[in-house]
Amino acid sequence: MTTANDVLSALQSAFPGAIEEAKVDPERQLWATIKPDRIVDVCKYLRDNHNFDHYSGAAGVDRIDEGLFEVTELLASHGAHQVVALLKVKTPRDNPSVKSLTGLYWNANWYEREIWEMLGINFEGHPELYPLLLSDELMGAWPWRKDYKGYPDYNTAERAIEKVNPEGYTDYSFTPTEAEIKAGTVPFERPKYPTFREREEMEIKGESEMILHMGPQHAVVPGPFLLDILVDGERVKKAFLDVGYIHKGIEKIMENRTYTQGIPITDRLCYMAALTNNEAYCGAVERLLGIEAPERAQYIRMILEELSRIQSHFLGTAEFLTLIASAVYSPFLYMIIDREDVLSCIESVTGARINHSFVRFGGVRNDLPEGFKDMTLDTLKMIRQKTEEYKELFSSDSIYQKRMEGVGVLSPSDARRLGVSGPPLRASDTPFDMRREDPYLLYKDMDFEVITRKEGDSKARVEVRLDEILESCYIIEQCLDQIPSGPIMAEGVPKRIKPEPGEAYYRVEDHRGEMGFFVVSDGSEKPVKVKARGPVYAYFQALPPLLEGVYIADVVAIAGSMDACTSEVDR
Amino acid sequence: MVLSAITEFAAQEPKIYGLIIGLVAAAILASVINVVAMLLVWLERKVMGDFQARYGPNRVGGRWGVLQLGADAVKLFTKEDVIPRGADKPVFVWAPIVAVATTMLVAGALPFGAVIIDGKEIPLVVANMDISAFYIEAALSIMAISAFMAGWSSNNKYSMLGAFRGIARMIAYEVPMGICVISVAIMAHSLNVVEIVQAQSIWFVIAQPIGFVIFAIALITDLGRMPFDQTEAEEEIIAGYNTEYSGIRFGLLYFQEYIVMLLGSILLVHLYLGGWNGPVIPVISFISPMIWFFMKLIIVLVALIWVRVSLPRFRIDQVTDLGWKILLPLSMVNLAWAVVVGLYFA
Amino acid sequence: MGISDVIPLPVAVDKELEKWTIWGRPLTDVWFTTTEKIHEIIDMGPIKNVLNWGRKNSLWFLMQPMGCCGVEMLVFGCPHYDCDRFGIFPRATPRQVDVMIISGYITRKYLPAIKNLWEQIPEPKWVMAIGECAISGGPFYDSYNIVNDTSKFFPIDVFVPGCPPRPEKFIEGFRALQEKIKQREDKRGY
Amino acid sequence: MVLKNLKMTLKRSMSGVEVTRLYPEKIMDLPDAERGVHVLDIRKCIGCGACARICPNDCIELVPYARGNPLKNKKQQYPQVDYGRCMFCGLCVDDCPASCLTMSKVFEIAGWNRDDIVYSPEDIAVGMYTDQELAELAEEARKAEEEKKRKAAEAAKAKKAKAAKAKAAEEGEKGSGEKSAKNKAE
Repeated sequence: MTTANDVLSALQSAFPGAIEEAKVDPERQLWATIKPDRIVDVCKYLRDNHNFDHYSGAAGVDRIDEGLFEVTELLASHGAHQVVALLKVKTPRDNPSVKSLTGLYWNANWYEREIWEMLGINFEGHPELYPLLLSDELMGAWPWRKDYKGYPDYNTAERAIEKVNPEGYTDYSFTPTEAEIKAGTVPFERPKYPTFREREEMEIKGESEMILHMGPQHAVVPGPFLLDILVDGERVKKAFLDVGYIHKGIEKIMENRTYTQGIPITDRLCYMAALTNNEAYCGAVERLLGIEAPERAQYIRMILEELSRIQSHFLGTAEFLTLIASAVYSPFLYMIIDREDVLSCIESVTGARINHSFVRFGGVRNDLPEGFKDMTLDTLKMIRQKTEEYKELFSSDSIYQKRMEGVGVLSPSDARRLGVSGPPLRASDTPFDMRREDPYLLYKDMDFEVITRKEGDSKARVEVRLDEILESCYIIEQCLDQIPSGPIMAEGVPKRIKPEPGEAYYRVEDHRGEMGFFVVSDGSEKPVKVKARGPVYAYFQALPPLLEGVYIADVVAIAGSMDACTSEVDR
Repeated sequence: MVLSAITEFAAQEPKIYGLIIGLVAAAILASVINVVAMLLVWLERKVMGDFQARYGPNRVGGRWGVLQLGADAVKLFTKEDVIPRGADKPVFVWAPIVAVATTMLVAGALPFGAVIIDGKEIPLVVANMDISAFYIEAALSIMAISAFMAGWSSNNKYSMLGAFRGIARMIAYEVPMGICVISVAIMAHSLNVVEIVQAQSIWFVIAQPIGFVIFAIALITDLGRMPFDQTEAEEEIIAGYNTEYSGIRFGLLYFQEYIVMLLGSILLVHLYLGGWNGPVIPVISFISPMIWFFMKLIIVLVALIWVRVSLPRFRIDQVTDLGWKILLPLSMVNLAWAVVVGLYFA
Repeated sequence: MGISDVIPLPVAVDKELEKWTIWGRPLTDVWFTTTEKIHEIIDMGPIKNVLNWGRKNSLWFLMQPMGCCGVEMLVFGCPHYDCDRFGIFPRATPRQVDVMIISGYITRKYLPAIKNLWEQIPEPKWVMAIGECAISGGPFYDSYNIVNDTSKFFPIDVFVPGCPPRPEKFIEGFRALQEKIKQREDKRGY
Repeated sequence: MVLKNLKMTLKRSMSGVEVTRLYPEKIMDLPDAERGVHVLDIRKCIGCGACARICPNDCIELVPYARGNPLKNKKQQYPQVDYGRCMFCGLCVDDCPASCLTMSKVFEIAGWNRDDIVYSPEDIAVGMYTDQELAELAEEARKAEEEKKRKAAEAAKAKKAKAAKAKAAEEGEKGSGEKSAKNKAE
């Protein structure tokens, strides 16, 4: 079994002098600072020789005191070993530039584009460096830099200028004021994202082709995003994706809140997975603080996270059903009915339906109420029965099979290359589950199965979700049996959280895939940087290649079977 | 006094008298059909609620929410009338009118049950034609043209896709549907709907089960209801051909859908379920055919709603596949069966 | 410009008609009239109450989920809360709706799009702000990309707090809007 | 085939169970942990402002409130919650040192205007003082004040007396004082 120490020694022998400093902390995480000119070589070596085939993201940190930017690349493996390599590259603050990894990893594209538009770090060799999340007018303002002065900007509404465009609609623009231009908080260059017209002129070749703009408001979407599909009749030839319509800047906001105040913000990252987001963030901060939650708290967390997984999978499947059927389609509504029961179980503990803010550093907010066990066991019994029914429905109905089988097929190699994780990856025959891979909480003691399917199509993805509901039921039953009594908060957790300077990365299995939080502390009350590595970001990036050559009706089926959540993509 | 004047007039000028009576009947028919369609929307929302473990409208107009559709109508008919920039204005304006007019044409030839006076059955039909079955079938396909007008003139890509889908589907399904009507006509030895009903001593659903299934599927397709609502698939192409329609024009299209649903179900009842045939109920023998007719009609309508809430949608290519590759050959088989049974063994 | 301007009536008839009134206004105002005058008359009389009754009982809203509140919006339409009871109904196209629910964060990038949606809705129309983000920016009030005060851009009739509001609150908000329409207190004055 | 679907809906329809929660008439049973509108125990509140400090949304503001406890500091302020910003996370409740701020099961707070959803201490307070109590307390406060004043006056008197004594003593030590002055001059 490869350990972090093995990787480190291999790296040191292969690249003498390229590694400036390195440490292994905790066992499975390798932190290393690489010389900027060698980063591509190091990553190539790791990918080819040590199975680091999973690029799980990049984080840019603004070290304003040292006059540096750090870019941390997160590399991991799809099950060959459990080591996470966090490779740091430093670059000066004036004229920052880092070598791009897009040549090695296909999915590095979006991560690097995001860092570029937010921090202004240039990525050498990146194929298409234009804005991803921000609107054109904010480009060049580099809002994530610590010296971004437009922040906080309370007056955005007052500054908007209305103008009627030639097509008769009202356009809004936020023109910078004189003071802002002087203060240097406004754009100095504006690389443009192609407009509708430009894209149409560029892409449309034949008489029978047109571009269909699905979004930002469209019934298919779980939140606003723009999917431009170039269609020839009913066939999709090419798809373009534009996100960022609900970019809220969560990572920047969390830098301006204390650690505790950050917990409710993580809920809003992806509202369907509020508890796992809490877990990932609190886990990372707990690592920084060096504390661990007591056993009972860990069991409570596990129970609630699995319950939350059940409701999320129900909603994901239900949304998929509306997309291939319609909003009056009954089994969709039956799933929502079942989900309400799970929600009331969760609500009886956390007191909220969706955004729970329940997990705390070193414990949980409150204990399980009386009668929770019986209520949950009853609900689980019902859920099992219903899930079996739905599974039978999916396997026996011929319209479903026509709509789902062979639609949006992701081969295992493609799925890994595109950086997909969670149910879509497991549906492509890759047993990759953080609960097994990198056990957090007490999952190592639990008996459960990692569900996989061979086909990799929409049907497989839906089946994986339904099977995972059954597995989750099993896990919850075990937890309810084994849960000990005891305290729910660790002792010695300070009221004002001030972790030691350092960095931590903690990843959990979200309902939709791998969710990781990368937290950097400088010893003060507020984090220097919080980076959320979300699973849906990866799905979205993989969407355009999946959509080529399918029918318009399949576009919604594929997008739906991915169970996307725009809020998390845009953050 | 007045009555005698009228009879005199009728005897003197039978043609003009017939015209006036026809116009009056048409006016009554149009208003009755509109009211019934509104009731049908209400029925659908209530029945749908029942299938989905909820109540449906229950606030407006008492416990049963019967005035819900009144409110909807008041709102729709007083909303702003938007004609989008770049729309083909005359076509855009005429599309809903054509849609409603064609449905009225269909309604004119359909018998709405019958009454028994002096032991004689009198069908309630505005225009009793020799080829009414064929006429209805033809008028139903004109409706696809109105949908196409609506989609094409809207200057919207979604509308246009919906319109194209509508035409593709119409072509694929009119043929098997027409063949089914012919099979029925062969068995009944007539193309007149009234005579077809009267010929059903055995219901044609028993005599031609395959034909019934094909006709039912084709009918659902023609009505554009689940699982064949590709023309206005909300999740794919927003609202299909009526994406750009608002206010009163949308109201017309909306109610027209339900009028067609009503007429289609009536046609199904007449062609396959024996129309108003049924044992005469002694005490109320006057309207006993009507009772049978409405019972059958309501069963068909509820079944249509039931199918709507329980089936997912086909893709458009799968729909046309089904039409051309399965239904068309099967309808041929059905035709052969009808010819053999109807012409040689009858 | 009414008919009376085009075809002059005999003076005698005119004089006779001037004596007639309807709802306290001379009949000539109503009889030979312009669109504006019709609207004035409708506003005065009980017809307006009938129209408002229809409008308030048939509020179709735009299916436009934007965030956490979007999920609750979905649940609001589902059997447990069943918006159909009140004649409330989701539609996918802005042309056929009466109410726009702002159910989440409005960013600089999304504002033009959502404003276009609002302009596409035919009159009479109302807008509801549901959730903290739509009212004040909520947890993201100090973000660089969020429009804080939505009411600067939309004539918001009902504010429904909650993060996200429970589906009950959606019903509550709609009932508040219905009450507002009934009392003719809404911002755009229908 | 598609019959499975049809069977499923038919079964549900035949069972005749409606799950709809009839909201405006009946409110569902909410758990004790429910996080709804705040409740402020006005007798316990010490006006420390911990809730306002911890609030991530900046929605709690401390405002003066006329019907607060007159026994306490007159300038004491009470939390006013702006529900247009509150995200019901419960951090303020966790952080309240006097545990006077809690969250109730009430959730109906929709408003026609933006101002309607800003809840002043009066709107969220429980255990409010009645007018009589308030008058009594005011009386008590006045008495206490008088007591205080009296004490202050006494203290002042005592101080004065002490000062006079000291002066006398000083005068007694005048000689030495002169000496010191001399030293200073040098």
